[in-house]
Amino acid sequence: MAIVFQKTKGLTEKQTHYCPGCTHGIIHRLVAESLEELGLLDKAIGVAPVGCSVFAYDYFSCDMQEASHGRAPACATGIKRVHPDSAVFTYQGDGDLASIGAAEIVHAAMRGEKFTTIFVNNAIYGMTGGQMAPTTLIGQKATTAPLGRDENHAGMPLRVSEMLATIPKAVFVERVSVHDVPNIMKAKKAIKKAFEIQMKGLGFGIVEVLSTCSTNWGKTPVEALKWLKENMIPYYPIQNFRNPEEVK
Amino acid sequence: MAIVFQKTKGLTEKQTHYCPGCTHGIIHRLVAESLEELGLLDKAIGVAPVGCSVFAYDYFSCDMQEASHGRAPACATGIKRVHPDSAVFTYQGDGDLASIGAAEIVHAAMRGEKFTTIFVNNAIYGMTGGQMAPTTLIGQKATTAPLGRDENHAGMPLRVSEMLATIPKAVFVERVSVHDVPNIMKAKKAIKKAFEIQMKGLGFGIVEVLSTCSTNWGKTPVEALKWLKENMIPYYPIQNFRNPEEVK
Amino acid sequence: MAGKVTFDENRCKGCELCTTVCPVKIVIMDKDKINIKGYHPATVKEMDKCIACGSCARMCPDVVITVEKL
Amino acid sequence: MAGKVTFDENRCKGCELCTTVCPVKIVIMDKDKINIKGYHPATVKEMDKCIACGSCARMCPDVVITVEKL
Amino acid sequence: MTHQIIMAGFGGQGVMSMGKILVEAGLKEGKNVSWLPSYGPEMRGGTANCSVIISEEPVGAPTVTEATAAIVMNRPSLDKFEKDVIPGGDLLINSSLIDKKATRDDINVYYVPANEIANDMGSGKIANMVMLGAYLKITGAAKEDTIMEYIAEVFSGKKASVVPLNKEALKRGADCIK
Amino acid sequence: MTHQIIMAGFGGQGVMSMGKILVEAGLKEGKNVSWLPSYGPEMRGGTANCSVIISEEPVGAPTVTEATAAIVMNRPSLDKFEKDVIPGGDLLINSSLIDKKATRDDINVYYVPANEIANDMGSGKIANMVMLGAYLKITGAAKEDTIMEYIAEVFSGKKASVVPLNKEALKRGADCIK
Amino acid sequence: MAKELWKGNEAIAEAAIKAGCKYFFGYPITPQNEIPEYMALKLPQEGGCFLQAESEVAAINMVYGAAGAGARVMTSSSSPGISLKQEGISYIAGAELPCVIVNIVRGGPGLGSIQPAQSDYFQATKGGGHGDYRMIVLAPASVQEAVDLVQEAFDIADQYRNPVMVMGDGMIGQMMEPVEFVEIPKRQLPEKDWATTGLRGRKEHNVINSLYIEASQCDKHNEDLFAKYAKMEETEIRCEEYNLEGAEIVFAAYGTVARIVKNAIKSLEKEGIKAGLIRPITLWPFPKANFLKAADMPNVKAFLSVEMSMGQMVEDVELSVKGKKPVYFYGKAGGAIPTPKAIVEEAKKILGGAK
Amino acid sequence: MAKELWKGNEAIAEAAIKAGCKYFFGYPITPQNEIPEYMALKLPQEGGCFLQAESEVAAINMVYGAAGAGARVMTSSSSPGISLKQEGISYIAGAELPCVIVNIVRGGPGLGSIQPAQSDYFQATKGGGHGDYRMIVLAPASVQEAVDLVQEAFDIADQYRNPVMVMGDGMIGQMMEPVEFVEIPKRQLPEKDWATTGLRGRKEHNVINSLYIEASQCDKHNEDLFAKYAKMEETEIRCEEYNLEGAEIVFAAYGTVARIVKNAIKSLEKEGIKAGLIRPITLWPFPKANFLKAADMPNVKAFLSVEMSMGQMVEDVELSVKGKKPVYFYGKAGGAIPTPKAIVEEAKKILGGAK
Ligand SMILES: Cc1ncc(C[n+]2csc(CCOP(=O)(O)OP(=O)(O)O)c2C)c(N)n1
Ligand SMILES: Cc1ncc(C[n+]2csc(CCOP(=O)(O)OP(=O)(O)O)c2C)c(N)n1
Ligand code: SF4
Ligand code: SF4
Ligand code: SF4
Ligand code: SF4
Ligand code: SF4
Ligand code: SF4
Ligand SMILES: [Mg+2]
Ligand SMILES: [Mg+2]
Repeated sequence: MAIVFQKTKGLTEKQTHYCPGCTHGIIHRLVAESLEELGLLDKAIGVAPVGCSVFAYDYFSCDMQEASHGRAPACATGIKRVHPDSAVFTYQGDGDLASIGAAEIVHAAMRGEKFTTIFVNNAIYGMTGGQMAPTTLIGQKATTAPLGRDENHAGMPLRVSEMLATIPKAVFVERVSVHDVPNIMKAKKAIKKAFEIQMKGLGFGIVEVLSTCSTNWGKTPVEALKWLKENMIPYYPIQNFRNPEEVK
Repeated sequence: MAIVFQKTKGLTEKQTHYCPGCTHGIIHRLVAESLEELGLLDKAIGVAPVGCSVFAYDYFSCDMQEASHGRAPACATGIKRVHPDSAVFTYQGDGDLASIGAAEIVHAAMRGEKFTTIFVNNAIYGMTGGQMAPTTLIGQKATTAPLGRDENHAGMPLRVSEMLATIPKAVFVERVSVHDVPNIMKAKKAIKKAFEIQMKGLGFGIVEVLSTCSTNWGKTPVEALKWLKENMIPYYPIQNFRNPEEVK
Repeated sequence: MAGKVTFDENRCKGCELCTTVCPVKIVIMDKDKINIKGYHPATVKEMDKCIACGSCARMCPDVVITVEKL
Repeated sequence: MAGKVTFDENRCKGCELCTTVCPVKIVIMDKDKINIKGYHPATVKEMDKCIACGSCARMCPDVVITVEKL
Repeated sequence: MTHQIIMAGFGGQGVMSMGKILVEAGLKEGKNVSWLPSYGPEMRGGTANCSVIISEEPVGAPTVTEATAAIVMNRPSLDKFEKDVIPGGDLLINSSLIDKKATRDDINVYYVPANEIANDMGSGKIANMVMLGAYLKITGAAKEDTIMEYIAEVFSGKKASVVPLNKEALKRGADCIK
Repeated sequence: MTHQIIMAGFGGQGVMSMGKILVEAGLKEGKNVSWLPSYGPEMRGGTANCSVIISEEPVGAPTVTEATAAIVMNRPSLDKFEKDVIPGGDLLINSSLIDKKATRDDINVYYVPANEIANDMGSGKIANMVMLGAYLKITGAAKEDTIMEYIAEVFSGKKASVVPLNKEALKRGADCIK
Repeated sequence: MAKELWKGNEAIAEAAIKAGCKYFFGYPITPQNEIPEYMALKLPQEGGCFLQAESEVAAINMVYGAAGAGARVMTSSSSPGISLKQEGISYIAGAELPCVIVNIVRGGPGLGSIQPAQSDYFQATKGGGHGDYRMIVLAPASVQEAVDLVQEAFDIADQYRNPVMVMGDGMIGQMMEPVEFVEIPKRQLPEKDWATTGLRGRKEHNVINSLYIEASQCDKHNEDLFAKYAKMEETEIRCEEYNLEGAEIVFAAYGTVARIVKNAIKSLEKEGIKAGLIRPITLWPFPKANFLKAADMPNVKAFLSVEMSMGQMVEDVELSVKGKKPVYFYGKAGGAIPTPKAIVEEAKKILGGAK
Repeated sequence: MAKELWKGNEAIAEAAIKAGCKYFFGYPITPQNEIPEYMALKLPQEGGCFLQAESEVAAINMVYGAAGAGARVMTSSSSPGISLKQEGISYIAGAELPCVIVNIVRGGPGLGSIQPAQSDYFQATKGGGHGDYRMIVLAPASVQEAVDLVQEAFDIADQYRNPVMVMGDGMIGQMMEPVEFVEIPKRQLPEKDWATTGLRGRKEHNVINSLYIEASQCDKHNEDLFAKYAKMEETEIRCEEYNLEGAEIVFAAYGTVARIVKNAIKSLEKEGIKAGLIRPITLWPFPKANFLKAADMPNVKAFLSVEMSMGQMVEDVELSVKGKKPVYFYGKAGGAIPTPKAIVEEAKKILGGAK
């Protein structure tokens, strides 16, 4: 009898506080599995954001720091410079990374900080109850965009991967999704690759993961996966934007 | 007897505190001339940054606000939302805009704020005495990069225009220089166009102006112009990156 | 190619994601049960049909499911 | 096409930028003078050669120069 | 008399709106009222609760630490709030979902099979109104009529059809109290 | 005796290093010393100044508001600092660049054509050392030998050639004081 | 208008709109989210503008810009977000711009908790930002009072060209209470002829600025600011005195804690102990005179400051009382709320000790 | 080692390196630029790392990360930059991370001036950030003392797992004075077994965090923090007493102002007036006992706090003196520096009035 699938040691036993069907849970698992499979659990240091994944420090079994809102890349910079041989990652939501933390992520990329960012784009502020994020789609309703995002008032959604891919030292930039099993497998591959690139010291790597927020989208978890596929992917294409030659 | 050139009314009588040969002075003049020529002096509101151009509020004859370091785009957003018919501009250095103010400029662009940013890139922190800027070139010496900028330590210089050009609502993005008279004329044209685009309400516009800092580059003003041409332009090509169809 | 799936029932949040990805459509919600969290947990009724593909487990956000190949 | 350039001498910071752009090379630094700022100001010695191109004024960071066409 | 009530249950059981309806009715009756929700990160499936005060006098603290009554809709809420009821106070337990009994004997305990009644009425969502009906019967904190007046205001026009259902739920809840 | 000196001039006239050399010498002689520069935004062409204290006692305030001496290298500095010299104190004026005379008569005023002397020696940059020479002659705040000892330390090896030039400048400055 | 039930945060937002606030720049944070959410819905309907900023830092600088442009403008946040605004607040105070800043305080330090707290008292009243400056800090104890104070806050800000903070705790923001929107008598306000509106024919350009590069000018600017602050201290102090007559112990408490203290006072009364309360409504300027007067009352044996903090306002109480009577402190922090019972016990302990 | 002349900022940087500081994250701002510049040159030579952050906000969060990772780490800035760090400082205090923060204070508020000031006293000592927390704040009066205190600051930080601030003014940063680098006796320090180093065989993962979502836990965390602070208050107070014997008036002053006051004391002596000085070296914990003791001396008629601010430390002096003697204030702000002469006059005015 062979194990096809079981819980990775990269996750603690703690049950998550996430809403039913929240894909944060899947993404956690992919990160944890990647660390385990690459043998990095023993030297990994993760940085949790402020957002729904604020308690990520309770869920990953490696060493963890909880950063202030948006500053995970700065925090990770401090950590990685102290322990250059560690596997450092930030796990950040779209409010955290693309809004308040925009300067920090751009500059971590510019400096080519040798850590990995897992960027969970669910097009909304989950934790605080559904406010507009920089990534909220045009027409998408949010509590601070009650009539839907209006491009004349609030602009067009920010495509973070496309933007960061203009920065030379952002050597690995890829957007993935977790709305079905094949995409989950691809997402895992990208995350693993990002860690490999980090350990080779090639520069900064980021994996943008499209994720759902059924609670604040006002949908069932199953409907939310469909909405992601039909609405987010057309604007946020699933794609690799940058790859260091060495790991192609 | 016809006047070929005289001081624009867009500048006050106040003499600037800039170092001899500092091209901030040229750029001020181009902005002021553009406002005058477009008949906008009466409804212009400028935002001065923190940097060598901190006293810009004394030099422009229109209404002015002095913003905190890096936040000129936020300040301008507040102003423009209150007076949508005004001609609002920020005048910012590379430390101000590309370092501490990176989030603010990205988000003003994302929202498509209808103001104009004059971005003075002199590849250094002038005001504070020559520290490294995000735009400092590889190998260029700075007081905080005493051996020259090392890409493995501090990353590659940030190309702001290229980055902002990925943002849909940044409808006008152009890089110019003021190291000789033909380029000064081109710079003026770009600045004027940016204001025209603003007044048409098309979105956010930015003109990146390559500028010298002879004092902190350790060169004479004349040498500095040459250094700009030979070192900055190869990395920061003079180019239009985005143009709204309507004004092409 | 028979498989066996096990549910750590009290972790289940009843989100139903696992039920949508099973190629043989054997993962269902157990409407007769309420777990300590207050949800109807997912379960498999016709285990013999399981092909041990692992999809249900990979889709589950709450690592409820273990899959074995017999 | 004769031109006349006037220097608001006490604004001049002696940076010499204007001297590098004059197509007829008539803009020079007046080494005999020190203005109130303590600099040798720029000046034109052979005014009759001026073609009123305006380059010197456009290059000057301190709006020292006015150019007229006679 | 000052009614200081804690209402608690799973998110989704309608404890917040149960509290709001009660204070709206209290206000209509000219009482001083306050309603204070618990708030927290979005931990769905966690417990939610609110503190409600209805009083003849101005309301002091909006927090309820010495409850004249507690309405608990699920097991964790019973565990958490039983101790906060003052001696002689009332504890209303949703016996449909809570199989445990109260442990104290210095308070009045009522077991209301709210979900069963609601399901029986064809709408599981209305269990909160069943509990509220029971509570009103016990304490008279507000009149049933005032509650219904408020409900009729909220569900006017097309939604008016739910008004009788609410009335029925209040009544069925009240009937549980002998 | 406590020497409290203000040195002031255009940026580039070497007033800061003049002050530093003096305090280094003071330290060598076992005195208590402090050196405090003015600092400001990069307004080249503006004036720079420093406050220097050399004392047998521990140094109190590093700021000099009651100067035992002021050395002014340009006109704005004269205008600014003349008033800060204590009665009986010394005011040294760089008469090469300042055509104005001092207005006070309760202080000792010395006119030193520092730039002329320096130019005459073939190095305009050394005007500050001329002024320092004059100052030392007047006040004896430090010995010329100690100054030269320090200068010899700084300009050792290849740069040693400038040492005699500095010595000469000090001397020519001192010679101005009769 | 009859009384209606309003949630504190929404009532604050509505009160601001009624006071003519047309611009709001904010960033989400619990427990104040209903303020921006309400503004997002309602301001556009009033011809105003709600904008979600990219951060609290950006929000306060948008406020700076809009206030400098002459608008009635507000922002709101909660503790960590207010910390991020400190530089901006110092700039606004330095440039003398009128605006209203709401802080719905939560437990700290750091990420802390999101439950009600009063631990930003020092930050608000002493200056969390750099340099010498002051804000008027208004601390409502009920939703009704929040509504009244918010309306007046805008006038106060305009009158003095100064930022005004309204500081509540998570309870004020989250609870529902009956509210009546009574129009507050408007003050005689100076014209905003200093605002950057574009010249529009004006001769001199207007400049909004806090830079005074000459130390002597900056010193002078500080003197001017403090002359203005002195005027505020003269005219703007607000305070509720409750049950002071014959009180053996006088509580100091503000905001919702004052209400809890009132419950405690009633309990003490039942036990035959007379207790009173001084409730500062303006935390700055602090009602020093009220405390000093109470300190001089022979019946008063001691003061007890009760706070949802580890002890902050208690310092101002001590400073006011000038050593005339002992001053004690009781508090809970990090989102925990003092109970009337604990307060009663604390008071009895003190009186036992003081007797 | 013989005494050498050092510029304050560079001496501070060198002292930090000597104390084993290996990481520095900062952002340029006058008048402290020589600190990062010195670090940029020297830290790499020591196998350490200097990084210019994109902002002060980023810098303090890099410090958070590095401190959490177990390093000796420092940042420095000046007033507006320190305001931007307030959220980060609150996090660092909340997560109990050791680090050293240097503030070379300049005039405010807002952009203010860049000249020396002491107007960030409240921010540093009361908590400019949100929530209840404390830092040890060390205020050197000379370059030598700056060097000594910086070296010890790292030990203090490690001993208590707490941020320590070294607060000087522009003068301390810019002036040159003779310095001797004497090795400060190292303290017995606890192991950093809490640091996030990667598990490296450790069984339990380490977590750096300041979130306590349950109010009761957050309350408990605050209680624990304050128990630690109480320990600091017991053991870490530093203070210089000068000339107190027979003094009619006692000055309170810290940093460079204390030196100016000493000049004034000498002048007063010449006029036959005996004056003394209490110079807090730790601004927090404040040397309350020293002031109280002086207040009980019969010869002391009054206290005069002299500051480069509009009056901040004076509140702590008043709190310490407990109303036993009158407390006065004299100050200059915005970068202006009090002169000995003005201080003398102020003292005479007070004594005239007090007599
Ligand atoms: C400085 C600061 N500002 C705001 C907040 C409030 N806050 C908590 S989570 C969050 C947004 C989270 O959204 P996102 O990053 O998209 O993560 P998600 O919850 O969607 O996973 C905000 C604004 C905070 N804690 N700190
Ligand atoms: C919050 C804050 N941080 C830092 C500073 C110090 N500072 C003043 S100007 C400046 C940099 C200016 O450089 P840049 O924007 O490139 O303008 P330049 O002087 O080169 O024109 C800095 C860091 C400040 N005033 N405020
Ligand atoms: S609120 Fe949204 S993002 Fe947060 S846990 Fe729930 S579903 Fe996930
Ligand atoms: S320091 Fe550089 S940027 Fe600043 S005024 Fe001088 S030359 Fe211009
Ligand atoms: S392992 Fe595959 S076949 Fe078996 S239950 Fe899961 S999804 Fe269905
Ligand atoms: S996906 Fe997981 S949590 Fe969701 S229903 Fe299936 S087993 Fe339960
Ligand atoms: S106008 Fe042209 S030709 Fe005349 S002096 Fe100037 S640059 Fe020379
Ligand atoms: S460019 Fe202007 S400032 Fe420079 S030398 Fe010529 S006239 Fe003078
Ligand atoms: Mg999100
Ligand atoms: Mg620059």
